[in-house]
Amino acid sequence: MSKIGVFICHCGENISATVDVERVAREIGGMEGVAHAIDYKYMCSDPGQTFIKEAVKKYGLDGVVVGACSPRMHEPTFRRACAEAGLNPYLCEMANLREHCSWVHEKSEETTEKAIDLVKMLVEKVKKNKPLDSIKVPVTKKALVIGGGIAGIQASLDIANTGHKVILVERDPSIGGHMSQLSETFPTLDCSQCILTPRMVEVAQHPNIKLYTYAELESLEGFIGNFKAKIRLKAKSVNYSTCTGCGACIQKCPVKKIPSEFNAGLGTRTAIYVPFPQAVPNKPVIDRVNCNYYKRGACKICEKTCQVGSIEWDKEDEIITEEVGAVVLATGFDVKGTDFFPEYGYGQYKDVLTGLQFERLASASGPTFGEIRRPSDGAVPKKIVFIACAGSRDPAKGIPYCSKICCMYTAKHAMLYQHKVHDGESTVFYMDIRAGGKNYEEFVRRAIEEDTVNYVRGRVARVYEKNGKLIVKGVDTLLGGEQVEIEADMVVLATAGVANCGSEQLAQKLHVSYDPYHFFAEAHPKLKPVETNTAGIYLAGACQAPKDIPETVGMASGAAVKVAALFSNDELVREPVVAVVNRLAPPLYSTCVGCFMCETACPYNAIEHEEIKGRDGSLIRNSARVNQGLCQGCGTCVAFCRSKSIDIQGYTNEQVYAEVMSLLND
Amino acid sequence: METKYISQSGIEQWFDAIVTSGKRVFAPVNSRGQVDFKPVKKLSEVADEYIQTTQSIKASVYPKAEVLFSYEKVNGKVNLTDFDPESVPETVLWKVHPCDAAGFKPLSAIFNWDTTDKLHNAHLAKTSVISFSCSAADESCFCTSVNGSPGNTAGSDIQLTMLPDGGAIVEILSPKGEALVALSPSVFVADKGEKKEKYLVDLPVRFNLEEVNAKLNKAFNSTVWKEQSERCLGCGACAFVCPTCACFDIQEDAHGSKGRRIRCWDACGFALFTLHTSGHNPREHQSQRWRQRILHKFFYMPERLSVVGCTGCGRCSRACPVDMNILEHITSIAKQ
Amino acid sequence: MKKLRERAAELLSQGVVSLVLGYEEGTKRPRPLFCRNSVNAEKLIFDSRCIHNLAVYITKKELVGKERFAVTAPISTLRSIMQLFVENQLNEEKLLVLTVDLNGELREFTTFDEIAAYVAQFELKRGEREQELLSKIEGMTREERWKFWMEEMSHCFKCYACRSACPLCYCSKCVVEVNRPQWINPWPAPLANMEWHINRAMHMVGRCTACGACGDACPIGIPIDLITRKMMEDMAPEFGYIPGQPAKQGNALSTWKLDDREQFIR
Amino acid sequence: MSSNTDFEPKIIAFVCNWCTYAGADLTGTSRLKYATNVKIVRFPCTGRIDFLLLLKSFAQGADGVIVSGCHPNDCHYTSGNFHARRRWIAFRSVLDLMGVDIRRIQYSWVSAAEGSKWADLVNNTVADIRALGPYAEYQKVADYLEKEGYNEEA
Repeated sequence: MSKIGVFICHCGENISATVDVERVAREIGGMEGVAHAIDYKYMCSDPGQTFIKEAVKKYGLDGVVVGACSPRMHEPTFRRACAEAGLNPYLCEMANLREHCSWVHEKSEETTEKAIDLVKMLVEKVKKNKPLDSIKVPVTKKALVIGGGIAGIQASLDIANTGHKVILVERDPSIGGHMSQLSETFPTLDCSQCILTPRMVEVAQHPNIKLYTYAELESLEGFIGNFKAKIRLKAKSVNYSTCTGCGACIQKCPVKKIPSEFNAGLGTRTAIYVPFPQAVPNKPVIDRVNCNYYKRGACKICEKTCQVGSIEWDKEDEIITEEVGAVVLATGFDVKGTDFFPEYGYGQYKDVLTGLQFERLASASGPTFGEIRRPSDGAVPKKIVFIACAGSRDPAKGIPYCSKICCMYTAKHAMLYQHKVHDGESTVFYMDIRAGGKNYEEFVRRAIEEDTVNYVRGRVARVYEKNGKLIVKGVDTLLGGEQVEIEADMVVLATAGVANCGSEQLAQKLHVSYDPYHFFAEAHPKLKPVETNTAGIYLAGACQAPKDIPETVGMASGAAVKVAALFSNDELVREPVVAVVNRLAPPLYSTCVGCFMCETACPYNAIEHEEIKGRDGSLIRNSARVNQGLCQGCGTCVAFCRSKSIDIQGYTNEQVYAEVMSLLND
Repeated sequence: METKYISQSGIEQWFDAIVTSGKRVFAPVNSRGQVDFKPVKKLSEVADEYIQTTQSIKASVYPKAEVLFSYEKVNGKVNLTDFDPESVPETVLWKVHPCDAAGFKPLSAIFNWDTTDKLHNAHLAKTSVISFSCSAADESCFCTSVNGSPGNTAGSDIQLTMLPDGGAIVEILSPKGEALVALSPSVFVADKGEKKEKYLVDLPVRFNLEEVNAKLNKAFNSTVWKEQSERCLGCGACAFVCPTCACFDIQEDAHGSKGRRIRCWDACGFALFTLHTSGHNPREHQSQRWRQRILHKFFYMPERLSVVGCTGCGRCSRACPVDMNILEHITSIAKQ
Repeated sequence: MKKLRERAAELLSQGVVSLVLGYEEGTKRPRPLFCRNSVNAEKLIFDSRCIHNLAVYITKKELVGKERFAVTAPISTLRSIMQLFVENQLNEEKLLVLTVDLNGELREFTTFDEIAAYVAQFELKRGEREQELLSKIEGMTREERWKFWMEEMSHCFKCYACRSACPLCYCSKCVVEVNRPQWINPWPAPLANMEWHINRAMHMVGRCTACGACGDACPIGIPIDLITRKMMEDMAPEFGYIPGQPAKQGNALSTWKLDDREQFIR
Repeated sequence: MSSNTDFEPKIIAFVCNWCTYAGADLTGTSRLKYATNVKIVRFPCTGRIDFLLLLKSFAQGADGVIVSGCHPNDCHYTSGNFHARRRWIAFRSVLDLMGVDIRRIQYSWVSAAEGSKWADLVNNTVADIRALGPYAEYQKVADYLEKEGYNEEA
């Protein structure tokens, strides 16, 4: 007969306010196989845990049920307490009396009866629990960082500097990300490229970092400490081992009118191109969509130009496999284009720009070499309007959240404009000014007070073109909703920051959760901001939510520390919730008949074939076997197994059956 | 033992009288494309044209599943409710074939060979058997080869032999039979002197039981078992339709603090039947299980219980999905 | 038939195979024959009355032995053999499949692909009996279906002839024999019987090839084959397979599609 | 069947640990109220939920069953819910063929963020089952060794 100890927690009054906890303990105490049942104010407190430990010893308990909060909260706590008392931690289970009972029901007879049923259920389960040993798995001390913006760069460098290898994968031909596109950065107005470029070079030269640009993650298998990443190296059509990066091919390329991604569409580039002069690596790729040769089968001018014969026309995408122990997601964000806004001209007015485009105009490396000029006629705009919250905080547009960086960069844009166009007049339409951050508020004040930027609190209803001018119609809510109309030369929209394209698919490849806006979801909004729900995969930067550079860098370093901490162990201890195929005495050996339906069902390729052989070496049967390192314990195989030959530890058929039956047997 | 005559209308009257007496009556009924014993209230429900019911009448004295006892734990005390013989209703089995009636003897022999089986005996005590002699048979029938006959009265309380006029010769064979007659005494008139044998089907003897017994005595290690059993699928169809197969399993139907212990049919043809907990199975192969079936019926039972475990009803041959014809197999053993 | 006998005798006498699984005349209809020598090959028959699914024997090691063997197989058996291949139960090197085609020609197959190509010519259709019973069941209300099946199930005495006759029930320990926990009550009782048959239907989803062996084997005439057959028909468009044409890749139930139906999920 | 206000349905919820169990936790943290009739059994994944458990639930007296897990593409184990969904399609089909009342099984996707959806699901299911009444048709045969009325005139 089992000797189960049951401990009912009041949780202060969280449980006892609606559940008669004394009655629960009393009735459970009378159950078959229950040796000891008490209730106590706070089971998770030190004295509470001591009660458990002492009872384990005093009554020689072979199972413990704690009726308290959700096991997702305190299961580790109570299992540890049991272990300290010498009881196998997997003989301890929790009944969820708080989240699933006391908090969701009014005080009543039924609520107490439900609590009794919930505890009973776990008592019946624990009777069928078996002691389990944790599983130890080796850790591959190499990290995969996805995304080569400032977040990925920082995370890579930090991990690499702890002495561990890093694979950095970047989708574009160069690392650098959005930060490389920025002109100057708030609140200090230092040049973005000046502070970023050294880091980019450091990445390229770091002995511990292997950089794959123009590459994307194809698939990720495995689990924490033991991932297998397949990476697609897109065909660059240029052999990087021989290319010297001289740039002659770029000069000669006849296809020159391709909108430059780096310049946010404001400038052009060639078909064979380096995205920007400071690119890392500073070698070109051929954009096969636009290249004459790939489009029409003729041209090959670059090949003729190339002194070292580096052009590889027939190069195909290559898929390589890297074994890594941890993954940092740093895929960044994107901004909405002007075409997202019908009220602002649907992107058809050339002089309505996004903030990112304005960055390029203001950048010394940009299409106008830093002069603010209208894309339409090259004239210097004398009147400019900045519209903050373009899309953001607008549930009607499906973007109810604040994009966080716009207030600051809009102030910066206005400031940069005033610095460059001294007789210019700038107006900012805003909803609220959110300038939380060191020296941020001061920065905005400077724009308003020193640089005489005209801040108007109100929304812009419409922007339309009339006689070469952009008519901006808005209201000033501080002046009692007075109509404001400005004839502007240029309008800059601080468009909302959104999840990068493909982030949903990437999340699904990695099995990490994402929010409704396709930003990756952190494991806990407060206490686990860089972890994901999938162990071994961490987040850095704006792929989690829009954020500015200092915050991104901080988060990247945080993720790097998580990786370094993981890599500080040679082995990882895992919960033994894994599937097991039965093995029996001869002549059966196993009831598994080897149909391998489980193999097709397993999401982790954890099912292996095992030949069971007799003493003479003859094959007796083919049976399934579970690779405990790969198994994640979903139990899908268990429900498929017709002969019930496979079972999952912690949720065995006997355990779940006992639970269900206990709820129904009176 | 007395012989009487009953007319067609007399049979109807008598049948109604039995039903009215409150006894439950089981008789062959044609439904779902099969003829099998079912509770009936009217003579018109009883099937006419058939050779043999699919299942034997065994279930009336040895149900498919039966509660041995039930229990409930209340406040630390266990309340036990034992099987109550009084709960078994008075039952009349109507139109039983002689081969079925003959099955009661081997069945009871098994249920009472060491201890007496309360349940079986209670059913038996409350059961009266009205058999009908056989005027037809098919290629699976072989009662005459196993000490039986189409007019065998063993196991019957009354036997009717149907006459062309719709009436019947009535053989009253036991006090239970007399009691049934007493329910409607007026319909039973003096025997008209008809010879019963005239109305029985002629079924030649197909093998010599003594000879088979002698052969089986030395056949344990014969290759015949493997040869015969190759196509056997190992199901329990033969055992479950058999009037004498008595193997059972004991199962627990427990839910929380209460439960019941159930006895249900089992079959020696199942691989699980002899499987030990260790995984060892003394009858690992189907050939061994087939051997057990034949030896048990034709050798062990005659030797130990002095009764043949087969009544020649032929049901197993008819029910077998792969035509394991017992007559053919026994005949071939006899000829070896 | 003559060709089949000659070929079987040849295969056996030349030692190509040690066994030819076929049919011989039985009491009322043909029955399975284990033909282990060329003399017995004379008994072999093969015609439309041969309906036993001999694939049921080919997973039994103690019967077929370690040597290569041959099996004579009508279409329904061929389908089962295909499914057994899919489920890793057969070895192409050990098996020789014989059949007689519509022109009376003897055909021999050794691989899944060869059988698949041949079987692809035959569409799986409802027979008269199936059509009649299934349209009757399809016309019932839910309550009527429950009554109908409970009546049928009350006759089941759990002889497991259905399981024994099914080529795809090759487990060494059936779920009804698993007793920790005892999923399905082992005694025959209406609901316990119902549970067994629901379980059997679920185990057959995406696997059953509608050979009808289970229904044919049932000694008390429960049309159990209709359950698995109807499931096969209904799930085929749902899961994207052709009834009676087992696909080599996986099992319909252990695979999935992103757009599987889910309007019943709230 | 008429609805019975005195009837308190017994409903068992089979839920996955990562989405619905956590979602039900959120219901609690949000202090949303729902009926006491439903009791949750925790599974690692909907892929783990054996159809036999649902069947046994009815046999042992459940009037209704809730099965819930992660939304498509959100499964913690990537595809357990897809496997489960296929199994449910088949299971519903078998049950319906056999005449089992499939209205008594409510399938749902409830994510860890959908605390209020869980409360609604429970309340709606309880209301639905209450309207359907006790599942006597199934429960009454559970203890029979013979068909009802086998021994008496039907």
